Amino acid sequence: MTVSPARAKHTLITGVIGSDTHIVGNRILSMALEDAGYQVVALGALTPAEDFIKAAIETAADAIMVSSLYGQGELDCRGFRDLCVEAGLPDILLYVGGNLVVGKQDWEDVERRFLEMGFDRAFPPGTRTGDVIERLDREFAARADGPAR
Amino acid sequence: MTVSPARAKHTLITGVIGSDTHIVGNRILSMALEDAGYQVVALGALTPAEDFIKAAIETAADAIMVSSLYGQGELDCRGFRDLCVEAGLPDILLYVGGNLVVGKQDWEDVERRFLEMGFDRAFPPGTRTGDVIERLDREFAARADGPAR
Amino acid sequence: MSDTSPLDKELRPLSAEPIPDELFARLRAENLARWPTGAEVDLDEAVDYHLSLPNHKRLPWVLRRAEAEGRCLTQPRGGCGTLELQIELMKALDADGLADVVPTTTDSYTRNERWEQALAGIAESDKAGRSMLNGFPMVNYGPRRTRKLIDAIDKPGIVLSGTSMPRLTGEVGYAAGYTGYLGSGLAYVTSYTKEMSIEDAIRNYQYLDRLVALYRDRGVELHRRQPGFLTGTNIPPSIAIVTCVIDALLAAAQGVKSYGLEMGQTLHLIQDAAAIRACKELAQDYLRRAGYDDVSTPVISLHWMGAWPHDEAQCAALIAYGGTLAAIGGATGVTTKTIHEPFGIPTPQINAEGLRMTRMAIYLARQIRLDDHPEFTAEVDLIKREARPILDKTLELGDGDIAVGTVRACEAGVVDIPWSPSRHVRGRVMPARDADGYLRIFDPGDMPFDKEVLELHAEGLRRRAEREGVPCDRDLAVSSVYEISEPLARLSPSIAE
Amino acid sequence: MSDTSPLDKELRPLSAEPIPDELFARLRAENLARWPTGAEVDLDEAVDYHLSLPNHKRLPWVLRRAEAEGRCLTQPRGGCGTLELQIELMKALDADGLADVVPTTTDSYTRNERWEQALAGIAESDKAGRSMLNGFPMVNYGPRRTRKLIDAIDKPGIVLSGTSMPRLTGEVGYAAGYTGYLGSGLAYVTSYTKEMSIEDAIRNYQYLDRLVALYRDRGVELHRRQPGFLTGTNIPPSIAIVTCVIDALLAAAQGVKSYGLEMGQTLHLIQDAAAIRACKELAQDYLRRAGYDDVSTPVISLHWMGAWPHDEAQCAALIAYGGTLAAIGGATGVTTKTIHEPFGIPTPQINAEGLRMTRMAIYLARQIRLDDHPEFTAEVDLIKREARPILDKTLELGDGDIAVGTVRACEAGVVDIPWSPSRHVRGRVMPARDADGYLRIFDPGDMPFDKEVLELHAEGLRRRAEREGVPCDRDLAVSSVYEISEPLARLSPSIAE
Ligand code: B12
Ligand code: B12
Repeated sequence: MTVSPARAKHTLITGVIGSDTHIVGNRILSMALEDAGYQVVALGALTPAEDFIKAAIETAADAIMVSSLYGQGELDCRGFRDLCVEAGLPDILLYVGGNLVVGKQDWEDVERRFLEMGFDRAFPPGTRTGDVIERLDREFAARADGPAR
Repeated sequence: MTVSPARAKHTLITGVIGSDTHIVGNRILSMALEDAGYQVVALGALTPAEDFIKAAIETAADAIMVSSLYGQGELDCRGFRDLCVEAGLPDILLYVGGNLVVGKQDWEDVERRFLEMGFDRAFPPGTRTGDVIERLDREFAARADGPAR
Repeated sequence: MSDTSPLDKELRPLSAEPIPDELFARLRAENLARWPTGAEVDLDEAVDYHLSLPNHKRLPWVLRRAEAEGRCLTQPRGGCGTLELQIELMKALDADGLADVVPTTTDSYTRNERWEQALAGIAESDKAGRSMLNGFPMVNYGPRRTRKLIDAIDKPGIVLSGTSMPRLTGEVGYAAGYTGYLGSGLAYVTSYTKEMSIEDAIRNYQYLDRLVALYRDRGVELHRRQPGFLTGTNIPPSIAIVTCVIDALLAAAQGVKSYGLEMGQTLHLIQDAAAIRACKELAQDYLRRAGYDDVSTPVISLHWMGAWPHDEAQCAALIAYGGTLAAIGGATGVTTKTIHEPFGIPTPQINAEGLRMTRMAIYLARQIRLDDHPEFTAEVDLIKREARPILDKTLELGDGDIAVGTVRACEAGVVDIPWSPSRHVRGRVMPARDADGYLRIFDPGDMPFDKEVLELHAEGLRRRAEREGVPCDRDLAVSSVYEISEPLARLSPSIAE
Repeated sequence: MSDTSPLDKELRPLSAEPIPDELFARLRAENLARWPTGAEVDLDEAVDYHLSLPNHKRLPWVLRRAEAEGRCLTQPRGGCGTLELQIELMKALDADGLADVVPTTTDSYTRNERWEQALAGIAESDKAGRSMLNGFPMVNYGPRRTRKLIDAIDKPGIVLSGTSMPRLTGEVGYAAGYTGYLGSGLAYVTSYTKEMSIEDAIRNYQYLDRLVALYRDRGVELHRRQPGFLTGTNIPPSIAIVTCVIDALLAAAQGVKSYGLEMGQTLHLIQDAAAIRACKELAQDYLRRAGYDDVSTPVISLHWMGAWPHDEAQCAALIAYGGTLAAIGGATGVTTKTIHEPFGIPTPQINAEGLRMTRMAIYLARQIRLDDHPEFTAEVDLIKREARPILDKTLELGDGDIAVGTVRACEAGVVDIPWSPSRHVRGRVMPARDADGYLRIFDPGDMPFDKEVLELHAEGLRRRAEREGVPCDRDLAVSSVYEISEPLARLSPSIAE
């Protein structure tokens, strides 16, 4: 992954939501995002939804990257977009990734549920950091080119 | 398995039909039938259908026990009952056992096919000798009690 | 909500000493009042129930028997959001899975004492017709209804509640009839929490261990178990063993006599067998030196605790090999996973299949031992040489008190845990797999490992870097996290021109 | 139909000597005329095709590379009744299964040269829409159409045709572009036939081996392979090795240079590793002594060849363990089975899964070796002490000619095969599993084993009988046939009071 100067303009909040302690993937992701040149604010494991948003406001972040592995993410992530809207961040980019639901479920179905909750994109278990960075790069490039939302 | 004197009156033909070399189960079955007290004529592996019937006639056998393991039993066993009828053994007890068809197929379905071919009973893979002997005992007892077929 | 009892902190300075009777009575009363079902806990009634159980439903008895017969018992994990689903699950694990020990995993809200949220989760699960919780909310159901689970099985039950706050779940679980409880102060606070202090977690597990002693005074023997798997992510055996020994010393001090030690598999046959041996010997050595010569410490081997590959066939190989490793290593038990591990919590049938794969693997390897294999004995020695300086320094830091020493050792970085979410360890130690497949220490952080030992580790890692043509840097550790989860075509490409 | 060429018998007394050029030309002409597709075999064209293949599609090259890199290759079995189904199968094994070597198993009519019946089987399969044959009728399709199979894969192809009559299948297979062919005189005649003489089978395989030498003269290197698994039923390693060495000597005499030796797994880690080692060393030893010092003899380990349990989870454990055994034993390859083994021929997907389970298991165990383990070295010695007297006696009986010696050794019971269907061996030797899980010889029949060795075997069997509280009789052998196929609850019952 080469470092691109464009990335340094973007601040990302990372963390693991709810009562979830699965920090490993989130930490590797944070490390990789930082190595790639992004500004990363890593909140770590066991992070309440509110703390993500507080950090996003404080750092004028461009995106929030929510990890959820333990299965209860479906409960924890409900209303996350509403909280953002209430906090004056209606358009902030919201990504979520991990083992988002309980059990082995059809991914299309799971993805749909999280998109309906207001996430811009959901990532299945096993996602590699390179793919996330590529996707983010494209997203920010598109947002820079495209009309303001 | 206790030896019962009633069994000594019954002669059984055993063998593996067609181009099938799977002798192990057939031999163990033959040994067990003999140990239990039956008269056993063991034809061994690779036995043509005709040889079973020839042996049955020669020994005035009460039953033919056909083994087929290699999957092609469905082809080899076609017309076996007809051959018996032609040879003047219309009522001889016909058992067949082993891996009777190619692949993992639904047992009920396989059983039906072999019963339709004229076998009195078909036994699934993994059948233990004790169960076979028990079943034979009951069958001969019923035939002795019941009306002549 | 506080992380432990303020009363405890007020009345008792941190130490390994047993909690005095009178104080413990007050702590229990305070604890049981925290949620309505606490009132259902009736020690006399619970003792009677336990005394009525047949031996084969008591975990300490079953473990002793297994040790005597040289057997390796199987135990899965498993928890659902409602009692009905949980009964079905436990019956399947018992009957279809032939599990020797039947678990009840609690959900993550329960583990964090968020019982209101768990209550909502039960309702949501009922509504959705599927479990929305990742485990069984035992406190919400309370001991009386939870006992239905023990009645539904013909094996010993164990509570699996990955938490540093086990006080109420422990009371409910043991009162319900479980004869085992997994969890410990040092291990769980460093792998399951971010903010909680080491001290508070130690206090909470001292409570639980003290509770076991209370049952013992009434003639009921209960099992406690230490989760040495920690963060499950490339934990070198010596680090796991350090936590096993520390938590065992803390438990023994409160009066626990049957204390299992869980070790996550490294997936290296020699290293895992050596780890089991070294763990057994070091635990007994340190316990005896501390004056406890009647604590039984069976070692339990755990199926790979790191990331799994997204292919059920590859997963099946990990499961079977996990049984092989446990059996050859001489573990008294193995905790199993399933071919759904990378995807999500398994169905009861998939869970039972994982148990049967493992049980068959154990049968196949039952007679194999590596006792006289020189590579094995060398690795046992190496693991002991790794663990001893850390343990000795920890005891020294506490001036002989292991509770105090542990807190100070974490502060000082003497005890450190790879990939820990906790703010109370440095999280600097970094393991990686070496050229021969051993898990070694790439960066020791501030842990006082022997220099020679570290050089040995470094040599294997350098060889790996060379072979792969990559720099010998942190990426060795990161790629070791992914390794086992890689697709097969990458792990083991075909021969090409 | 005769079992071998009457012409060959008329013109050549049985001996290990290479078939003379001119006679071989006549034998080939006679052979190829036996079925219409024989006329399609064009040696020049076939040689050109082989020379056009990339190295990674040539089995001898791939095996050498694997040996050099210390890898263990995977290879399944697989055959369907029609070309279309067979293409689909082989593609799946290559792409989804990552098979290192892709097989074509022929059907049992083809194996018995009942090509008319096979023709009917093709028609029936077409009609039924599923395969009614248990393999691919290669002779009926002929070399030109069969080559489509080789073109469909990017790996070397091997013909698996369990037969003592390989002359036409061999011509067709090699001409089609296969670079390997499994089968041998002694092994197959004793495990796949009832009436056929040992001599006829040896002659048939001399033809095939001589054909390989013919290709070699034209610059094409082909692989031959010996099926030391025999009847697949509790074959002690030494008996397998005896047949491996005998068939290897016969093949080397005809000019074969790449000759694989297959050994069925005993499912005992130490015994299997020792078997692989002993097989490799004994084969090279006897080949060198006979003057062949350039024959490569890679050893291939085979997934359990006896009866399988009727539970897919148990089967998965057997599969994974089979990978473990092959890898730790240092085999150059492993031939895989599937979770459908007890039921019937697997679907392509199930077959591919078996390959992936095995490949993952190999990856996990890749760095483990038992070289210095005393139990391992002792077992290697024991196996050699078992095999040598049989081999030496066989050579002696032939006055130095291994072909003649083999026929006489079978007659005399010096060479005997457990559970053989053949009338030409005594079938008196009886193996059984002992108290430590080793496959031992319960009854040696007339095989001239060393007395001390037999006492060692007997001792382990007596200990087993004692432990199980059964008499030390033939039932030990019979229950050993069933053992691995028993349901888990019986193999490994729960701990009870
Ligand atoms: C290691 C592990 C643990 C460790 C965690 C240690 C720690 N503190 O981090 C321990 C042992 C402590 C643990 C505990 C538990 N675990 Co756990 N654990 C795992 C395991 C085996 C690996 C996770 C991992 O580290 N993967 C490696 C990293 C590199 O990958 P990753 O986390 O997936 O992250 C990558 C991607 O997903 C992606 N990604 C992640 N987040 C995000 C976010 C965004 C925005 C994007 C774009 C991408 C992205 O990028 C990352 C880097 O590539 C998984 C199963 C598996 N995957 O094999 C189960 C698993 C996640 N655990 C599970 C469960 C249930 C638990 C427990 C509740 C205990 C239990 N019932 O067994 C507790 C939960 C405790 C709690 N309160 O959270 C379940 C979740 C079930 C479900 N969703 O249905 C899993 C799936 C296992 C299973 N099948 O049952 N676990
Ligand atoms: C050992 C074995 C072999 C040995 C046989 C040695 C010998 N000469 O006997 C060898 C290695 C040579 C072999 C060869 C082949 N085999 Co094979 N073999 C097996 C295996 C692994 C075990 C069979 C066995 O011995 N079982 C133990 C005995 C005790 O059990 P049994 O035979 O089932 O018999 C018992 C019962 O079935 C019952 N029974 C048997 N007959 C009868 C008859 C009656 C009347 C009754 C009441 C009961 C009864 O009682 C017996 C005692 O309990 C099976 C798979 C399995 N079962 O695990 C495959 C299997 C039978 N083989 C199979 C095949 C295809 C072959 C081959 C064609 C090669 C190939 N393609 O892989 C060749 C066939 C050669 C030929 N021409 O026949 C297939 C058949 C496929 C199918 N039906 O769909 C099987 C199922 C494997 C598979 N899944 O692919 N095989």
